[in-house]
Amino acid sequence: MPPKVAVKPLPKRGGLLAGVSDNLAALMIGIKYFLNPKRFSIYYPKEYPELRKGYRGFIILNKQKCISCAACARICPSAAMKMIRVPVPHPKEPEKTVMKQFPVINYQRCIFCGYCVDICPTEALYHVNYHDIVYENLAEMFWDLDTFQKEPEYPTAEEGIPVRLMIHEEYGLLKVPAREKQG
Amino acid sequence: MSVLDTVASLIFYPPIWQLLILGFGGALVVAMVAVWFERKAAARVQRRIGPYWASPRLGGLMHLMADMLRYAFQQVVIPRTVDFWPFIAAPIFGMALSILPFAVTPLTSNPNFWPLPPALMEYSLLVALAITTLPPIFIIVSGWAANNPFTIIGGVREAFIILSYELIAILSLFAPAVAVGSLNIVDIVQAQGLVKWFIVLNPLAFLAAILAVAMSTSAFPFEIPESEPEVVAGPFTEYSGILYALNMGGAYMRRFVFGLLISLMFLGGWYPIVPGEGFILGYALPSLVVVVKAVVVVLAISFLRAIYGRYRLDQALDMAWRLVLPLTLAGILLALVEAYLGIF
Amino acid sequence: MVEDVRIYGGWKDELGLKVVPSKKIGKDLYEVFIGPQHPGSGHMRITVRLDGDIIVEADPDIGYVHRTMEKLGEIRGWIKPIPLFERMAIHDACNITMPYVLAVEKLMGVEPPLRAKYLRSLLCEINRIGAHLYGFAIFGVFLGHSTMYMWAMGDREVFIELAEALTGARLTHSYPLPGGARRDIPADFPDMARRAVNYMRKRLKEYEKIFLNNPVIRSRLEGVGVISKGLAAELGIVGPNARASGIGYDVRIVEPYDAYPELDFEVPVFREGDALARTMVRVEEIKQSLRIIEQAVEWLEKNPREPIVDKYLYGKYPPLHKKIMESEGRAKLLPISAAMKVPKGRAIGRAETGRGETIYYVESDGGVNPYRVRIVTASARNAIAFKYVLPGHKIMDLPAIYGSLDYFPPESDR
Amino acid sequence: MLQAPSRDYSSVLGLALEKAKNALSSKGIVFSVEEGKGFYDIIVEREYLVAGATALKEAGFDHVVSLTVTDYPKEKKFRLVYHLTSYLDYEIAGAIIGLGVEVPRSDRPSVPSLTQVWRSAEFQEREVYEFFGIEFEGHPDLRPLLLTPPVAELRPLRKDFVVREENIYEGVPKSG
Repeated sequence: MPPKVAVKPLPKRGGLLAGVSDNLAALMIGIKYFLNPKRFSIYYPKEYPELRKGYRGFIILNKQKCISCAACARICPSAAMKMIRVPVPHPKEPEKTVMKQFPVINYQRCIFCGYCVDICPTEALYHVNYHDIVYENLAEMFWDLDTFQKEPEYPTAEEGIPVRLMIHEEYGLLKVPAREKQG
Repeated sequence: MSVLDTVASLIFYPPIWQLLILGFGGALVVAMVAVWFERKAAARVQRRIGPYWASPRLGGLMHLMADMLRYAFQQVVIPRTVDFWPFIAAPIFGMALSILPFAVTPLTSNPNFWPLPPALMEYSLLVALAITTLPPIFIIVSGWAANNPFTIIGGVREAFIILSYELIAILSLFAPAVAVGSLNIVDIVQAQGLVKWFIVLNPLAFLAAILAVAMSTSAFPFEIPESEPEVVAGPFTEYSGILYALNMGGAYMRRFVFGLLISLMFLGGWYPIVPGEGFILGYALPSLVVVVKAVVVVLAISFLRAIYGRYRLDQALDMAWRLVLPLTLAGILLALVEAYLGIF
Repeated sequence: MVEDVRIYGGWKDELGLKVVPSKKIGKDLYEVFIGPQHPGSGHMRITVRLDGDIIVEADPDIGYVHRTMEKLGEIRGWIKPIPLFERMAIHDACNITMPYVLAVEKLMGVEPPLRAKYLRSLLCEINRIGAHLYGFAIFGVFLGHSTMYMWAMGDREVFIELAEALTGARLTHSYPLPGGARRDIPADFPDMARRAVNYMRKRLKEYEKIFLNNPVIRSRLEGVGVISKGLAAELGIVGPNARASGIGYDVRIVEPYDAYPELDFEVPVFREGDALARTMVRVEEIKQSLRIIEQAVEWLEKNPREPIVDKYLYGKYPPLHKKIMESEGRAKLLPISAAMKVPKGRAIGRAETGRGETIYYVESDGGVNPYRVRIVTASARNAIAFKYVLPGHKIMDLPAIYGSLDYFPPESDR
Repeated sequence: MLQAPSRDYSSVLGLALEKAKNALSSKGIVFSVEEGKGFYDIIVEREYLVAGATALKEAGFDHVVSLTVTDYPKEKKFRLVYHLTSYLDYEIAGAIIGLGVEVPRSDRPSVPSLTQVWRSAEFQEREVYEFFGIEFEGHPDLRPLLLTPPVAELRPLRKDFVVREENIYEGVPKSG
């Protein structure tokens, strides 16, 4: 069925009766929500939303898989990634070292578009499912190669209870505990 | 007579007691609770939490305390372009006049606790209503003195609103007086007794009075002078710090004063408590009942904020003259009929 | 159809372009600057000249959030501008990048498979609902109706949650790519989407009670800011605003793209052209978008999964990429796309975004960068309405007209 | 009013091109047609611009979708195209036809303004004026639209204005 244009009349309302009933309807709906707000607010640091698997959070490098192709640095739309040269042990002769390129990332500029993860031919980059980390200064947001390989600490998880927002027909979103309570 | 006694007698001298301690202090607390309720009720309707983190156990009531402190210690910025003395004086006079009606409003039938001598209480309703019409003039003054397009537009809007609500407020609150045949608030309350409350006997005038209060104190849907999207904060655009708090608090004070008058005129005043002798039975309990009824009125008006948007100025005036004024007149007619039938 | 335009203090000429005031004006006009640092209109300024309470002249001054999208589009290759262009209308991200992707697809000669088309249309409709709800929210603020603001913003969260489940990002999805889409639906998505659709249908009835049928709101909207059909065509008003004036123009009908030719939906049109009609068009569009989401989800559930990139590109996939596509439903980018070249030519891509038709003119000289990207968004074309619709109204009508036009400065300034 | 079923876009485009050609040739205007993907550009000489615009407006192209200007520094010209379509004429609604003119590249190039023909071109002409420095003769209100006047002086969308991008280390403080 192809789409089509449908001309509709504007619903008219007028007269004293409609005025009174509309006022009452508005008041009733207000009182209904006043009595049962059906809210889904998250008391953020006390509770925090646990995001789905597949959420595009911080990007982490798996150095073992990296083949130094530099595709991630070239696709990055905000030029947040850069290839640096570091010495690594020679694959055949352990006493020698060779220079190899690895990406580093500047999280001041990253926009979490995930292009680098998707372009990586060996799946050496991956997302973690959190993004709310505060840094004390800007310089810390520039990750060197060692930091780039570790998943960052997630202090929110230590302080708060994880909750999950579930889409619900009656409540819109329903806040449910993400995990069963321990003990 | 020691100094302490002098101080005590001065504090408990009825006009001072009622005006400053109960009037100003009580009204401040009521304003705080009203603002808190307004925010909290709106939050519930809007499916959010509202004030919370300042005192989670009190439901965020301390937020308002914090707000007040912030206003009190905020720097008062006075632009160079304003007319200095009117700019400073307007909020102060506005606030002072907002609480002045407390001085003539009896909260009990025991004459020992009336704010004024009994002879002067004869026309208490008239005096109270006369004073309630004064503070808006200072809103216009503040708008004019601030010398800014937004404040002037806001001030002019306030003037338009005054013109229409003043008449309605006075006429609708007179309806019970017409029925009873007295301008003495105490007489009117006594005439209502335990069951013959005017909210039942004269709902038309009651509705008109509620609408007039909402209009006069810029409650939704009549929050036109301070309409944010066009005129920023209306007459109060240039104000900051304590002066702004006085301006905004004045509206809540006026709402509370009108709430007291409505509770006395329409909601049976201190009934079901019959005031007796002594401080507790003669003053504390009856006045508490009156204040609670007034607070309910104030909170009900605050609740409208969550339901309604804002009328356009001409629509508000249109409604005032074409709908609410006839309603008021019908209310007075009803009062006349009741007086003729001799219900009182 | 409302033919005569209601204005105060004078009359408008036939088309409504010029206001002829009834009394001589000129010396005592009152100038009010609405914006840019203003609670009612962020990011733009309207210089309004008032005769008493009546606007006789309005001059929209836009560009406070201009970000040189057109110039930056010329220096970042073919794929990289997509996350940039999203920033124009952040809550309408898929829609606003869609025309660019369509134009590049026309130049490259690639065609996404049907499943990718459905996925893209699905996200477009989720975005459209989000954009309309955002518009309602701002409209609520304009009319002093804070409940509408909070409700619409809260319910928008449901659809953001849906989009997040699909793409992995709340707002900046960067979802469509030339020749495909980036992710297939997760397994629990159809259920989520159905619940969200049912929920929104219930909520629209409640919106009606508290906002659309609220006598105060209705009296603010009825007969205010009337744009007649002729005036809308003359000014080139687009999208829901044009459809409220009786112009049945929608890119999804005129030049159908993606999965729209196969979906069953209506394009609602009203004839009145006032603020209320513009609001109602958006309500009806939300209803239609819900229908589309239902259909798209059903189609995606019923049909077997297939690669969601163009056949030619899929043929070049290495085995690991194919494995990921099959197991996770995630489309990998080919390393070549970082510096791909696009054949020479000129193409126009257009799509119906939440606020109307958005056009990208893309010119390629066969190089690694677009030679020229010209972007005309819906808000950019609607900005002219302020100049010609506001005069003759009271200043208190300004928020109602501004809000009903659903003007979004970042989209307009580009 | 557009009606179901949805039509084939290319046939509508062909029809619109025929209509535009007829309208122009009946006024004796010389033109050349260039094909793009999804639209046609009709290029006329500068002196025919206003006449051609009037003819197209009469033929039903009632508003400007996009005023597209491209800078060709090597060929020393600007290509200025008014992309048009129609709302009110059902037959050609939605088909994009461009009416273009080539302007020699100089410091102060100018073309006649078409705001009097299409009101919808008013803001777009202001935009082109600030980004390319092309002046529109007879425009009622030629001011910069998006940019401030000093920035508009740089003519940002001309090809000789080069955007300098900061590199990855810019903005990173040296000490930790």
